[in-house]
Order: sequence, then C-alpha cells, then structure tokens
Amino acid sequence: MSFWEYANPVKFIRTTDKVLPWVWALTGISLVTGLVWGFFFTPDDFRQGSTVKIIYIHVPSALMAINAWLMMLVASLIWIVRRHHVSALAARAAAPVGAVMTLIALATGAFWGQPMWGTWWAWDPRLTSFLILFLFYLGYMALWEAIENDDTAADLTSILCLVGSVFAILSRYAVNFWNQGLHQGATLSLDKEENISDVFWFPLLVCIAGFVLLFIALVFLRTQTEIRARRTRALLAREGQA
Amino acid sequence: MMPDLGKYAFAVLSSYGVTIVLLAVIVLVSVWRARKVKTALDEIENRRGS
Amino acid sequence: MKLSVRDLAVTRGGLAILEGVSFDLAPGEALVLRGPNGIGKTTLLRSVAGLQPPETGSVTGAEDQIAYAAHSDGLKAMLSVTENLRFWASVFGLSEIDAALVAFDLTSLRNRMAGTLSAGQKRRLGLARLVVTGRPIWVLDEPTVSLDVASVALFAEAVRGHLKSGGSALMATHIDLGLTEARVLDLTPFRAKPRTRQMDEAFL
Amino acid sequence: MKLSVRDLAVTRGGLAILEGVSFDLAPGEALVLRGPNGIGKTTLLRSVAGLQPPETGSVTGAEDQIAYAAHSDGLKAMLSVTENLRFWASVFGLSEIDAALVAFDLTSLRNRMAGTLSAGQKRRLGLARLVVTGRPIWVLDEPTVSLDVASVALFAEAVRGHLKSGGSALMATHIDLGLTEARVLDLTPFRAKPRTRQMDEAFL
Amino acid sequence: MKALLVRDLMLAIRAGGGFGLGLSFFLIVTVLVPFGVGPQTELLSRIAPGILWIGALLACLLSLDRILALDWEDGSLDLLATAPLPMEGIVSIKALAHWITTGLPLVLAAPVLGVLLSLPIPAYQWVVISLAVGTPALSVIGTFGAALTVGIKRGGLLMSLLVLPLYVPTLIFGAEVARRGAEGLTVQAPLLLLAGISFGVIALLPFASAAVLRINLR
Amino acid sequence: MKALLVRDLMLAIRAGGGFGLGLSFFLIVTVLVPFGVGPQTELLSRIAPGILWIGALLACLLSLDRILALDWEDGSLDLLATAPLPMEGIVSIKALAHWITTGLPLVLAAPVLGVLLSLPIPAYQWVVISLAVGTPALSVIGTFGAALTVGIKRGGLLMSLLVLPLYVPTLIFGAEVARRGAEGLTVQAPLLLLAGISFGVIALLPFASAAVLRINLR
Ligand code: HEM
Ligand SMILES: Nc1ncnc2c1ncn2[C@@H]1O[C@H](COP(=O)(O)OP(=O)(O)OP(=O)(O)O)[C@@H](O)[C@H]1O
Ligand SMILES: Nc1ncnc2c1ncn2[C@@H]1O[C@H](COP(=O)(O)OP(=O)(O)OP(=O)(O)O)[C@@H](O)[C@H]1O
Ligand SMILES: [Mg+2]
Ligand SMILES: [Mg+2]
Repeated sequence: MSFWEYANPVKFIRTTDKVLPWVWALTGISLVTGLVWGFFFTPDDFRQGSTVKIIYIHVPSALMAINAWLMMLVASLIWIVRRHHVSALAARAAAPVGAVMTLIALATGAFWGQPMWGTWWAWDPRLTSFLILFLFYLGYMALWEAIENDDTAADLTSILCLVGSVFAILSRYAVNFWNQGLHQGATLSLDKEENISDVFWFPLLVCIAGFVLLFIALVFLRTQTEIRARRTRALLAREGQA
Repeated sequence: MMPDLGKYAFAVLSSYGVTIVLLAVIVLVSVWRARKVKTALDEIENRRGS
Repeated sequence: MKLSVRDLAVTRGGLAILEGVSFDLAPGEALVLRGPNGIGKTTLLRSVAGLQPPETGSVTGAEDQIAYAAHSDGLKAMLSVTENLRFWASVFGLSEIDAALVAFDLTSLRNRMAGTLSAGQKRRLGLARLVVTGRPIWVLDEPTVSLDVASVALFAEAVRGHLKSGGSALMATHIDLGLTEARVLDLTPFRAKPRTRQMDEAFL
Repeated sequence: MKLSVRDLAVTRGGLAILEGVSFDLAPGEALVLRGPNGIGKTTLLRSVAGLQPPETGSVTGAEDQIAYAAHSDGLKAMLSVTENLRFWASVFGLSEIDAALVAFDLTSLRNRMAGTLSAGQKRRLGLARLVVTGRPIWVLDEPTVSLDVASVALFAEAVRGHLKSGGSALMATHIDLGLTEARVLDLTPFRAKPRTRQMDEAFL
Repeated sequence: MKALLVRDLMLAIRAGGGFGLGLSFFLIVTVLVPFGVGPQTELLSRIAPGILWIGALLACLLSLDRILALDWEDGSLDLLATAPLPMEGIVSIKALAHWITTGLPLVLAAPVLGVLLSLPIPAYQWVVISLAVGTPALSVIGTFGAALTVGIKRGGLLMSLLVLPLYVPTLIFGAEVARRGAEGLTVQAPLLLLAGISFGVIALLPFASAAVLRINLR
Repeated sequence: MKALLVRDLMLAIRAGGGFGLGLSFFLIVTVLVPFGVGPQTELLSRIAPGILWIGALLACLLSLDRILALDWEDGSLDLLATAPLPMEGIVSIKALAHWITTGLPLVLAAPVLGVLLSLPIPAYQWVVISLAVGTPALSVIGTFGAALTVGIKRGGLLMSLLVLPLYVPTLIFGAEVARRGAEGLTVQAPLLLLAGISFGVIALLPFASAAVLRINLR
C-alpha cells in the first residue's frame, strides 16, 4: 500500500478519525505534564530568575512556527507536482495554526524581553524575521480567503508559498546583515541546547512534544473540516444545478 | 502551591496566560468549525439519502 | 486547418456544465451555437479559445489559429480607434488596419477616443479587431450585442468575406445574425447530467 | 402621473446629439425608442432619468417616479441574488422581493453569488431590480441584451404586468421585444444639426 | 440609509472586500520603517508618534478608492442617485462605513504597533485618543476626494494627490497631540483644534461631496 | 512585444493614466514626514535615507494594481493570452513599463526631495544609485503580486499585504546602501547584494508571474 492512498479524502478522513482521539489524548497528557512540570516544579535560573519558565512555551512555539511553514511548503510542492487535494487542503489547514504559533512566540518573547532587555520589542534579527514570517502567514491566509475557486486558490497559494519561502530565507539573511553591528549584547539567550541543564531540558522536551502533537491534531482536524466543507460545496452546487 | 515568581511574576504569568488563551482560541475555533461543517454535510447527505 | 472538438466537457465554478460536445469546423464554414441563458456557451468558447482547460475531451487545430472576442471588448478608453486597432494588429504581427475600419464603418470615427463611443460603436470596434488579427478562426461570444440592424448586416458581410477567404467562424448568439449559410448547433441536449467535475469527485 | 418630454435637446462630449424630442408617456403606456447606433438613445434616457441635465427643453413628471436600468446592472458580485435584490428594495423603502424572483425565474438561483451568474442570468437579475423598486416609470436601456428567447418573453410579460398595474415604460432597443402594444419612436429625425452646445456658443 | 450601511459593511467583510486590509497596511508600514531608518530604539521612539499617524493616514488613503469607485463602475451609483436617498446621506453613510471598516481598526491597533516602534509609555493614550478623534475627519475628507475623482478610471493616485494636502491640518494637529503626549507636555490646544476640524468637516463637507458627486454623475 | 510596451507607456501618459502620480505620491510622503515627526533638521537628516526609500517603495506599491488589473477588467488580458506572445514576455514587458513610468521618475526625483529632508551631502549619490539598482526589483516583484491578485476585484490592498514582505530584502539592502553612504561608510557589500537580488528576481520571477497569471485567467 502506497503512502499516496492517504491523499484520497475519504480514506484520509477515515484514518484520521481513528487516530485523532489518541493524538488528542497524547497532546493533552504531554502538554499538561510539560507545562505543569515547567511552571511548578523547576527552579529559577540564577540570572534570569523565574522568567526562565517562559522558555517552556517560547521555544516550542518558535519551533512550531517554523515547522508549520515547512510543512506547508512540502504540502504545496506535493500539490503542484502530484495534485493531491488533501495536501493542498492540509496546507490551508496548517496556516492559521502556524500563525498562532508565531504569535505565541512573539508574545512570549515580548513578555520575556521586558524584564531581560528592558524593552518589549527590539529589532533583533531573530525577532524581526519572526515578524516577517507572521506577515507571510497573514498574506497566505488572506489569499486563500479571497479566491472563490478552490483549485485556483490552491494553485496560487502554493506558488505564493514557494516564492515566499525563498524570500523568507532572503529576508533572514538581509535582517542579519542589517542589524549586524547593532545587535543587542544583552541577549542572555541559551543559544545552544547543551547549555541548558537537565532540570530545564526535560520539561522543555515534553513541552516540545506537546506542541508537535497539538499541531498534528489540529492539522488533522482542520484538514478534515476543509475536506468536508469542500464536499458540502460540491454537493450544494450539484443540487443548485439539478 | 503557587511557585514564588518574584519580581517577574507579571512577565511569566502573562506569557502563560496569553499562550493558554491563544491555544484555546485556535482549538475551540477549529473544533467549533469542524462541528458546524460536519452537521451541515450530514444534513445534506441525509437529504440526498432520503 | 480544421478545428475539431471531440467529446468536450466543460465546468464552471466546480460544476459540470456541458458534456459530450463534438463538432468540426472546416475552413469556409460557420457554426452558430445556440441555447438558453446559462447553458454554457461562454464557457465552451473559452475552452475552445484555450483560456480554460477542458475537463475531458479534446480541441485540436486551435493552437495559434484563433481570434477570440468575448463579452467585453478589450478596448482602451483613452486610446483612439486607430490606436486601439493598430495595437492589436501589431500584437499579431500585422500592421494593416484600413480594411477593418472600412468593413465596420469606423472611418469617420477613426480619431475619436474609444471611451466616447456609444455602446454599438464600441462593439463595432471590438469586431474590427478580429479582422486585424489575421487569424483564420474567429470565436465570437454574442458578437451583435448592442448593434443596430445596419451594423448587424455589416457584421454578416464581414463574416461572409472572412469565410470566402478560407477562414471559419464559431459564434454564440441568441438573435438572428442573417447568416443563412451557417450551421446551427443547439447546446441544450449536451447539458451535463448532475455531477461535479472530476477534480471534486474525490470528495463525493 | 404622466411623464412628458418637451422639445428636449441633449449633448454629449460638448456636441449636440438630439434636439426637438417631445413625447408623452401616460400610465399604462409603453414607448420604445429606436434608432441607429450612436444616435443618442442612452444620452436621452439619462436625461429623462435626471442624471444629466438637458441642454434645452423640459422633462416633467419624472421626479422620484423613475426606476432606471442602464447598460450595466449595478450588481455586487459578492452578494447573493436575494441580498442584491433586498438591498435595492430597502433603498426604495420596500422589502418584498419574492414576486420579482418569480417573475424573472430566479428562484432556483436565489442563493447564488451574483458574480457567478451567466451574462443572461445577470441581466435577468438586473431587470428584477426594477420590480422591487416599486417605481411607476421604468426607463430601460437595451433591457434584453444577452437574453434568450424565453427570457425575452418573461421580460415582455413583466412589462405587461407593470403596465396593467398602472405603470409605464420607456425603452431603448434594437431588437424586437414582442411588445406589440408599445408605441415606437424613431429618433433618426431628431438628430441634431451640427452645432455646439449652448455653453460653448459664447466662444463662437 | 441603514440598508446602504449594512450592505457596505457586508461587502467589506466578504471575500476580497478589504476589511482588515487597511489594518495590515498600517502594520506593514510600521514594520518597514525600522528597516528603512535602522533599528536604534532611541531614534525609533522619537519618530514613533509621527510614523503612527502617517501610517494611519496612508492606510486610510489606500482604501479610499473603494468608497465610491466600485459603485461607480458597476453602475450602482447611477441607480442610487435615482433612488429616494439624499446624496448628502449617501456620502455620509459611505464615509461612516469607511471609518468603521478602516479608521476604527486602526485606532484599536495603534497601541500594539506602538510597541514595535518603542513608543514612549505616556504617549500610548494620546496616540489612541488623537487617532480616535482624527480618523473620522480622514474618512470624511477622503470621501470628498473619492467623489471628486470618481469619474476617472483608476483615479486612485490622482485622488491621493488631491486628498493629501487636505489631510495636512488633521495630520499636524493629530501628530502634535501624540508628540506632546509622548514628551509629557500639555495637549489641550492641538486636541481641541483636532476635534474642531473633525466636527467642522463632518458637519459641512458632505454637502460639498454630494455636489461634486452629482456633477460627476451627469 | 514592442507594441505592448509602447501602448502601456502611451496609456500611462494619457489623461488619468497615472504617469507622474507615483512621483507625486513620493513627493507628498516626503513632505508629510516633517509634519508627522517634527521639523528638527538633525532628526530629519538621520532618517532621510530611510524615508526616501520607504517613500519610493510605497509609491511603487500604489501604482502596482494598474499593471494588470485594468487589462483584466476590460478583457484585454484574455485577448493577449490568446495572442502569439509568451506569457513570460507579457509580464516582463508590463514590469518594464511599470519601471519606466514609476521607478525611473522616482530615481530622478529623489535628490530633489532629499533637500526637503536635509539629506546629508555624501548620501545623494548613494540614494540615487541604490534606487536605480533597486527599483527594477520592486517592479518585478510587484508584477508578481499583481498577477497573483488579478482575478480579485480591487485586489489592491490584498496585493500590498502579499507584496510588502517580499519587498523587505530589497528595502533593507537599498536603505543600507543609502544609510552607509550618508555616514561615509563603505557600501560595497549591500550594493552587491542589492544588485544580486535585482538580477535574480528579473531572471526568475517572471516565470512565477506567468504561471500565476495563466492560472488566474482560466
Ligand atoms: C531573555 C530573553 C530571551 C531568551 C533567553 C530567548 C531564548 C530563545 C531561545 C533559546 C530560542 C531558540 C529556540 C530554538 O529554535 O530552539 C529562541 C527563539 C526565539 N525567540 Fe527568544 N528568547 C528571548 C527573548 C525573546 C524576545 C524578547 C523575543 C521577541 C519578542 C524572542 C523571540 C524569539 C523568536 C522569534 C525565536 C525563534 C527564532 C529562531 O529560533 O530562529 N525571544 N529564543
Ligand atoms: N461559480 C459558479 N458556481 C456555480 N455555477 C456557476 C458558477 N459560475 C457560473 N456558473 C454557471 O455556469 C453556467 C454557464 O455559464 P455561461 O456563462 O457559460 O452561460 P452562457 O451560455 O454563456 O449564458 P448566457 O447566454 O447567459 O451568456 C451558468 O448556468 C452559470 O450560472
Ligand atoms: N466625448 C464625446 N465626443 C464626441 N461625441 C461623443 C462623445 N461621447 C459620446 N459621443 C457620441 O454621442 C452619440 C450618442 O451616444 P449614445 O451612447 O447616446 O448612443 P446610443 O443611441 O445609446 O447608441 P447605441 O445604440 O450604440 O447604444 C454617439 O454618436 C457618440 O459617439
Ligand atoms: Mg455568455
Ligand atoms: Mg446606448
């Protein structure tokens, strides 16, 4: 049996219906465990104090913000090359989730920056490129909404996703270049994961797993919804004609 | 029970608050729309079936 | 070169509109498509002109042979009649426009901005565009909308001249064009049975 | 209330187009304007509807009595058929739209977005708008463009019903509307002699 | 009249209707400024009130051509003119719909975007207040510009040219309120003047817009 | 192809065609900035290079929707698509026409407007050079955005939303060249990167635009 069989909408709905309850359950378990563990049962960092607790949401959401876009890119490529409807709809379904993740990363970063850097927002390259990513999400979703014909919308948004990815990478370098000499020295960022002691590392891992699972659950559910909505439109249109 | 967050209480609590709110919003919106679309579809399919 | 349409099915807005349409159009022939509003004439013509991929079936002999005239004329209000025509002529690699001006009685309006023409005059200009393309197959969607009786006769004359010189014409219309030699194809029997198009079928 | 037009002269683009046009339109009457392309039918109708001040002459009995339908229909592509109609009804202080939907056979299309209708279906919706305005005098510019034979008959029926209920209709058209009871006014004799309009006369 | 307002709002939120796009434009202008002038916080926070006002003004400006041009193109405006609505009412409703779909979201978004430009804390309230008082004037003046250029195909840019000078007084007083607020000075005088402009414009300009529109329709 | 370019240029200079309007918009943005941020020379001259770049970018952006939307509305685009021109050629010509009518005038006007913002003397040449190298990229990227949104009635604002993030790299490098020029630093690196973007975009993006346009036409 080939992987592509899941590109059949009916098959997709049937399979995900079976899987979804388990994914939701795992999501709940790992998110709650991770966050509770992180929030209640980890010590404060000696320099950052209790703000270190923000890492348990900041880092997973930042990761998922990027991964969601990558997943959309892959799905778009699949749509362009093999024209499987499920992949186009999955890309559509993932976009709002990715946008929310980006928003969370930005918001938690802002709350973190206030005590650490003394400012809610600084035009640090990392923060800036996330803001641009957020704009890409907005544009991508707006384009989906604006076009009536589903296949046209799928074609156009997938090309936008490709071109946008190239420009997102370009922006990332541009932003680094632009803010080179002015980079905030105050970054206390725990840049390398090796720097994190295990006390912080394990709950963080659980949280990351939770966010990944949440993303999968949401994308499955929302893709199902998109498939059903499309089916509804097809049926309604057919009735209208009859 | 509540850990002592010290002077950073506002930052930490609002981070968690915002995150939980946003996650709840996206989950609830997704579930709500899933339900709505599913009932609409079921209705049409029943109408066709009968 | 013969245009031939085989077993064509077309869709719009996710719905099958027409199916099983087949016809041939040899040089020197004219074919008039008829059918009630909303049967799918416009959609069919767009498929033949290559603007919209057909759902199933094939269109052969159309490649680079077709001059298409749609509901709207593609005229620029701020260009004069000659400027409009000359532009289209040069897009199609030609430059001669006088014959077209004469054929559609536009000589007295030649320096007028297209935006100041009346509805019928605009339409005549839109039809004159066909002549300057030099393309052999004319595909026309309701060409005589807004035309008065005299202009309809001019149009019929132009089509006849085009057919004589080895061209052909495919037209959708609701009214009588005065082209007795044209074959008529009524699209009513080809209305698609209720089904969505292939792409959506996966969802049913 | 009777519409009466006395010695009307109209201009467009600084040129006199028609002059000396007079007619009356009593309740229950229909008048069809005819004339070749560019004679000035559209311009005349806009004057009667009060959109363009006449050069000389007068239009009486038109104030707040007229429902005007132009070449374009004023439909919003992103509103459904009923939403479009309901909007116009409430602009004119009414709310009833079902009769109009029935009269123009739009009931099966009622939830369709106006942007997805075919040319003829759009036109039918544009005409249905007239019914929901509740205005007694209909002023129509080429109302049957793009309509098929059956729809033209629907239209004639609607006009007849409107006349019966004491309304009146003024229409410009090139084709036969099937309204045998309508009077016909050919505008050809009223073509203005070459002269500029009053405003410009000061410069001559 | 209510029907017209409801229709305009409905059209705005339908696909391609442009609701929220003025907002995104505002967001994007604010985001672009640091790329242009550089990321130094101290510099940004000095120009922040002014940039927010200019951004709001440009976002308003961009959506102006929707006010009337769409209705003109599809013939609705001709038909509305023959309907039993006073032309002054039509233009006022159009301005109101524009404000609800564009001005109001800008007012609400301004504090969030202020963060990006490191707006000084005391300035937040004044930016919001000045925008709330000033944006209605922007909508009404913009409607006048839209009415002036409605006959011209794609008059959008010509309209910008006509409208922007009319926006200058509003911008000056609005930005002044915000700037003084940022520096902790008293804002009463410019705020009163700003309010004066708004009221005057709302009360009087619709007559001019209606006259201009009537001329353009014939 | 030449005929298309000639026609587009001719249309641009005819009444309502929009030639020079991008320019006036550029002028007005530059004029508004001192009203918004206040008249201090030292502040203005610091932000001048950035503001000039942002103004040029916005002026370009505003005229983008003319590139294709007009031809779409009156049906010319359908007819062009059936004409013996490759779609890639059509979109490239359209971008070129846009640059000639918008980008080029901006490049020429920038030094004049620099005076209004007290641009430092050494910056003049670099502002002009960076705009000359960068604006073609803006036109080509803008054509892509226009092609994406051409089916959508008044897609103008949606287009801004899609295009602006794509403009970010160009803006950053362009403004960086101008800013470094103003401060007397070396500009080689950003200038090379800017040129790289322009070339890459001119060489590759027309294919994407053509594909998108073909999809929108069907
Ligand atoms: C003391 C303050 C902060 C620390 C220690 C911190 C730490 C981190 C760490 C460790 C990552 C890496 C995540 C990963 O990819 O594995 C990260 C990513 C990120 N942070 Fe922060 N952050 C801080 C403040 C902020 C602020 C103030 C913001 C924004 C407003 C922010 C926004 C981001 C973003 C957008 C990313 C993802 C970027 C990337 O991974 O390339 N952070 N942060
Ligand atoms: N998005 C859509 N969803 C459903 N149906 C649609 C959509 N768009 C168009 N249609 C339908 O497709 C059919 C074909 O339209 P088309 O314009 O080809 O008809 P036509 O034969 O040219 O009619 P006319 O004579 O009125 O011009 C119409 O019935 C129309 O209502
Ligand atoms: N700006 C202008 N300058 C000169 N003549 C003009 C101008 N605008 C319009 N005209 C002319 O005015 C005349 C009247 O136009 P009008 O649209 O009223 O004609 P019509 O009778 O409705 O024609 P049709 O049947 O083609 O719709 C036309 O001959 C037109 O060419
Ligand atoms: Mg048709
Ligand atoms: Mg006419």
